[in-house]
Amino acid sequence: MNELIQFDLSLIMPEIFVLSMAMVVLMTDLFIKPSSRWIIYSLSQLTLLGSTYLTGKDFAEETQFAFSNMFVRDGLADFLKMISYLGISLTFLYSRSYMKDRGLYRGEYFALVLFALLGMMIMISSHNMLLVYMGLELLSLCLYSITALDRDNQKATESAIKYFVLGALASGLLLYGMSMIYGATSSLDIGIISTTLFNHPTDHSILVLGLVFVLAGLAFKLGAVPFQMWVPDVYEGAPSSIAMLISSVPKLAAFAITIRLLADGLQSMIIDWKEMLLIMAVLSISIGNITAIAQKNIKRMYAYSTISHIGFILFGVMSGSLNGYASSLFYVASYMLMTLVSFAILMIMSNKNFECELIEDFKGLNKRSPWYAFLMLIVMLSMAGIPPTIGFYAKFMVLQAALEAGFVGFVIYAVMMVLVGMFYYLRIVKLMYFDEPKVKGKIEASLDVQWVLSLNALSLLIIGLVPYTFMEATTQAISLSLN
Amino acid sequence: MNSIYSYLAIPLLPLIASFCVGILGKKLSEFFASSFTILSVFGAFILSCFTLNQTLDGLVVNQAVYQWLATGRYQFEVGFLIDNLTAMMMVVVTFISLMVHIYTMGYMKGDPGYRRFFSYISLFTFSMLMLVMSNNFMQLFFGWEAVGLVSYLLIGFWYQKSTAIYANLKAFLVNRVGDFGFILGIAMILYWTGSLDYATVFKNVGIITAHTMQLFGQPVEVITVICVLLFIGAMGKSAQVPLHVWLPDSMEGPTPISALIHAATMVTAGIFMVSRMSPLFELSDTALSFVMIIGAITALFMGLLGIIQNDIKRVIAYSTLSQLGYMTVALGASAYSVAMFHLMTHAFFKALLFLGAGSVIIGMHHDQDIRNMGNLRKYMPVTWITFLIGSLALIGTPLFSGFYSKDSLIEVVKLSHITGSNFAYFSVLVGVFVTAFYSFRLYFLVFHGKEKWRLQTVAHNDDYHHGLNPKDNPHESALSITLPLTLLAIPSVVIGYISIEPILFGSFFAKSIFLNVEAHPAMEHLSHHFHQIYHGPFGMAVHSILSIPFFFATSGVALAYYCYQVNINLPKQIIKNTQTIYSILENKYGFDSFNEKFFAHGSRFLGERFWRLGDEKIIDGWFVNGTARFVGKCSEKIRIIQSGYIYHYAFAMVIGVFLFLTFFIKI
Amino acid sequence: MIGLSHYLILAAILFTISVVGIFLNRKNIIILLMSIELMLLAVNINFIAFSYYLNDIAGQIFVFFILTIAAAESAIGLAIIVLIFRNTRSINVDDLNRLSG
Amino acid sequence: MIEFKDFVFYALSFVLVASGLSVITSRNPVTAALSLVLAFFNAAGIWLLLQAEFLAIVLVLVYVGAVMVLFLFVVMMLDINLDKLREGFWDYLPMAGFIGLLMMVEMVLVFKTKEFNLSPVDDSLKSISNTEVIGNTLYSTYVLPFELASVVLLIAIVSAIALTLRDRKDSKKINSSDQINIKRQDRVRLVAMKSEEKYVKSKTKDRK
Repeated sequence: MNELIQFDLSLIMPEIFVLSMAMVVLMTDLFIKPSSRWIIYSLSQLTLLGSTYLTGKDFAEETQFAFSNMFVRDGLADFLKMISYLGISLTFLYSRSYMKDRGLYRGEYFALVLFALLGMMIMISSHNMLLVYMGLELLSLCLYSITALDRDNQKATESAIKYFVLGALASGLLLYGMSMIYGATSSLDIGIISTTLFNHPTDHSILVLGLVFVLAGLAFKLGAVPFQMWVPDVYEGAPSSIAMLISSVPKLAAFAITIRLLADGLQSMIIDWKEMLLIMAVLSISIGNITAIAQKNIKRMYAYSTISHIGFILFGVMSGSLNGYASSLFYVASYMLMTLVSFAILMIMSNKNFECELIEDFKGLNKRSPWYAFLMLIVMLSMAGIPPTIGFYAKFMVLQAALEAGFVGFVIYAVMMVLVGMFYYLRIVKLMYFDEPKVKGKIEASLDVQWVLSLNALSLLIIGLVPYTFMEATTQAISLSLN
Repeated sequence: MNSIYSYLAIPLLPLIASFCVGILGKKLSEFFASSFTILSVFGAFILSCFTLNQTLDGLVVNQAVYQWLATGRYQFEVGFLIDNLTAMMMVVVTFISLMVHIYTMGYMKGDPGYRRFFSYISLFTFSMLMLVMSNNFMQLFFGWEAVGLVSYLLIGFWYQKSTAIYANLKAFLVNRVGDFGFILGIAMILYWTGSLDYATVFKNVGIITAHTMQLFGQPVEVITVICVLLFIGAMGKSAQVPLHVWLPDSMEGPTPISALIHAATMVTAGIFMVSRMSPLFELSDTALSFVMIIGAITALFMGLLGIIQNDIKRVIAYSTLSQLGYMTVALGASAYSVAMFHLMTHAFFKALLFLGAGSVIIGMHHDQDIRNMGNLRKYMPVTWITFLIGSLALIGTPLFSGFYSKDSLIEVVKLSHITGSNFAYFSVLVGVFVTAFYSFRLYFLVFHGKEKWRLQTVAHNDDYHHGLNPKDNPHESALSITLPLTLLAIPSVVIGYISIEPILFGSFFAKSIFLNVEAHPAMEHLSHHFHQIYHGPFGMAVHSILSIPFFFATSGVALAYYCYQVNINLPKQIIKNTQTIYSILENKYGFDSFNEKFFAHGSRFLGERFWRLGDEKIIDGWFVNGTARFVGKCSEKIRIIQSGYIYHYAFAMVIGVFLFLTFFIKI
Repeated sequence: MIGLSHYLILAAILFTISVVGIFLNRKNIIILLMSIELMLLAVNINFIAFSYYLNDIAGQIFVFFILTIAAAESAIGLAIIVLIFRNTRSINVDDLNRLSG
Repeated sequence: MIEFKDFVFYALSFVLVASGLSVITSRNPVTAALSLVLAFFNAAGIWLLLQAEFLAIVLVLVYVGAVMVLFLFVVMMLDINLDKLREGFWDYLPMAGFIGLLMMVEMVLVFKTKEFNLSPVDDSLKSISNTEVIGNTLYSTYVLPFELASVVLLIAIVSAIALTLRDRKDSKKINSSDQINIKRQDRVRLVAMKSEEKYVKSKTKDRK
């Protein structure tokens, strides 16, 4: 018994570390002066470094279970966790001066983000519906309160309540679905659900009922149509740094539970969820790309672009093959890298008295700072899916997987929508390079942000040139975990 | 030069120069920026010449340089296929690019975007080289898009001009239409042959021929669909009707660009691509007919439009369109080598014409209206002589380079038996006349006659209006401008005479272009004529004096001379005051006045109609802007759903769940 | 005889009431939160009924956690409502449409 | 013949549904909160029928005792205009009700299928108390989520405080470290300005 719990604890070491450090951060904040908040910042970055070490130290070669099969540590989990650490670390770095300017650079912010990270890690590693729910709520509750952290900002609080109410509704739907699946299979364990459904095909309609509700909950987290309504409002309302957080890393976790629940637990129902995902994917791509064109606020535009990206991710999942899952994983990871840069540039362009949030604010960026304009150009090309950027490769892989699964017509449709999407991405490029700047003045950023941001943006190009190794990693992560 | 990596240096040299100049920007001196790019392009040119020399000895290289990615069955690589076809294109591209680089030093002097311009044209050279050197469709598509991108950037180079921005958007949108067809074609090739590598595709092409597919309820050969789709891509890039609308507008860009991209190299990418794909196109007569008819329409009707233009660059632009149509017609007649031959000669003399036009424009202080010019030969002798050489080459004067390519082209069309070749023959013949007419109309108006800028009553001193003051004299341009003109004039004269024999009738393209001699014997017959009847290039020139094309060309020149030299000598008052008498006099001349009325006015009227109705209403209004407007409207509609109210959002979610339940639960 | 389906139907009715409550209520945010509580109650009834009829304790455990999390959730929800009230002096759902499009 | 247990079920369900309806339709938030309390009580009763004694008690103690009190507290703290809150309710009812009804019918149809009518297990076999079973499972198999639940509660505390706690604006509290750390240049600003016209003129006048 003692050895057993020791084994369990050794597997969950990164989570324990993140949790303890979050509390350390929370406590330290009480005892230091506001001027020495850099201590908290460094502590948080150290946390991420430490957890990277802990996860990387014994990177899962094979699937291991802990806590009576609730917690799983496998290739997929460790891969996603590593990327999540990276994402959170970049978020902290990019948002530092932005948060300082707005008086949000507080201990609670760091603690809550670390708690949210814990929630995501739990989601990524969950192998039990109860744990999925716990992780999801851990994440969501942190995000709700972080969204409202700018307390006197009317837009932020409004977006927080919208996020909260709709999120609560979505988790209610998810729970209802889980209860149905529990009733049909008499287990909460994803592995057992999978084998039960495989061996004794039970009452179908009750499972479909559960599936629809579960899918609604997942789709809300991902932000797929018709459960996407919160995305634009929250992106616009929340401060840019927080919108960046919401748009980036949580998508990894949501992707993880989607894979765990659908591809693993409800594997036998693939015929049903394939079609549902198809509908959502097609709707997401269309509505995301078309609505983005009419936006004037860049954060809203990002939101709709996120929705369309989610559509592509679903394209990979619905193809139902290992190849498809791997391409979706690739997509979601590259999406995170892209969205981080896009928001970071937004924040660099903002300062204490100026909030960069209109598309017009990008006018003449090339004149003000050619380098940032160039980085933004890379991001926009990547998001639009123009070779040789990572975004092109991601789209290509996903669509190829869908093609192999036989969705020829829909793939053609998706490609047409990509062309529509190019319009609004390239509009930004046009504004940056061909218009006169509205605001004068150089763009300042601290040295570390400059370097890391440049590296981050150039990685979109570099990985796009040699995507093979990266793709190999995702394929391996997926194939180690499923089967 | 044995390793594949040494070929890699050819495109990389301009790329490196482009990056250095582009990124360092203002930190470099103007002199360094220009000389650095010129040196790198010169290096690329020298290396290309070496390559051509090697391929002439029979070298063919087909090798991958770098594997980009491999997914299961498919592999995507960067690789080079170097044979005579490639080498010829490489030399042409680097040579013209070098000339334009040198020319730009003078032309863009003092422009704030001087360094940016050099960066862009070097980038263009890189992209174009990647396009022509590629050994697979993936890289071809990359180069295709990259040249499109640079073209887009350069058309909008003077981005403060709203017309320039409009023109570059138009170019971008119209090219997307072509690209859509192109990428569909590539996708189909990938689907049917399982590869994107040229060699593999050509090897497996036999598989495709057996298949048909259902299209609009009709069985269609797969190979035809593929070829037509690929050709749609070529139509976009090479500006064939109805996707030609962007090219005249692209003249908003700086003149060196018009010469390099929109006349000599990029727009011929479509022609090059089809020649490269000859093993595919040879298999489908339907596709060839389609190509030929589109080319014929472009060749004739775009030439007609050239007659009514008054902007010096636009006249040449329409002429480019028409000549591209000629090349396309040759492709349709399976005379790929003739098309490539005409491509080469055209690249030289059309670049010459454009650069000459640029020189004139500088001389006229950025006034481009030919009605304000005249008698410039007195002030700009070098420009005059070189422009005349260019025009003579264009209309196909015997012994000039344009003569050999154009005459062979007309001949081969005449010999072709493919559906539509009669119409094409008619078009190219009439086209000769039209070409001669507008070329010399331009020539006479610009270089002869009265010095019309002196007749302008209003002296414009304001900064907004460009042009020459009545009292000023135009000056010959600087050496950096006249030197490229002279260097381009030489090949415009001699290149045809030198190279017709090996290129058209020798084995120059034997390894690059596949020809199904039994099905399309036109080339064979032409070769027979050349050797048995003409006994060589000089004999061909002598024989041509009695041929129809020569007659058409001469009458075109004569008509232009009459209309713009002779008639203009009649006192202006008589024309003005006695309109009726004047027109009666005109009628008395009978044949001549009929020609004047029918061809000049009639075609002007027709051109006007085509332009107004075809271009502006249907193509611009419906296809291009219509789609954008439709999407925009949808966008606005969907925005309304996003009302901002929580209950609407919740309702949407619940409706989503409800619909899913209804669709998927089967009780 | 009361069977499993009776409990499930009861839960379904409650669930529907709460869902309708969320999009029917156009004025008061607090009632929205109450509707969410009601929805979770319906889910709980499902779990407990299944737990009883399947003779499996896991369902009840799940309910235990749902109760815990729902309590935490309503605390945060109410805190956000208090913020909104401070900012706009109103908790009217109709007033929350500054963000749209 | 209706058994006593059935009767209890129907009675509780009826009140439960009725109070649920009252929650979403009442005009006064206090009424709604109290209806919700009633609903919780009835749900607890139904859970007792299902032999989930521990959870039934927890529901009453935690929910009615704590959460609903918090709700009532907030409702009363915020000053809400009652009449305004009811506008437009009846306009939307038909559509909302229709969709709700359809959805319910669909779910009910699913539950009516035969396979789902499991017979209740034999009660007499259960000798251990429900609380004990839950306790045993919770601290062994489900120890990980149990720990996580504590984290969730911590988050709730942290964020509720972070969001709502603020210093009173009229507080006279003194921050001594601020006072000590203050520098001269933070308080005093030397401004170079022209002497004012009027003042100069009047002075010269005086001199005259």
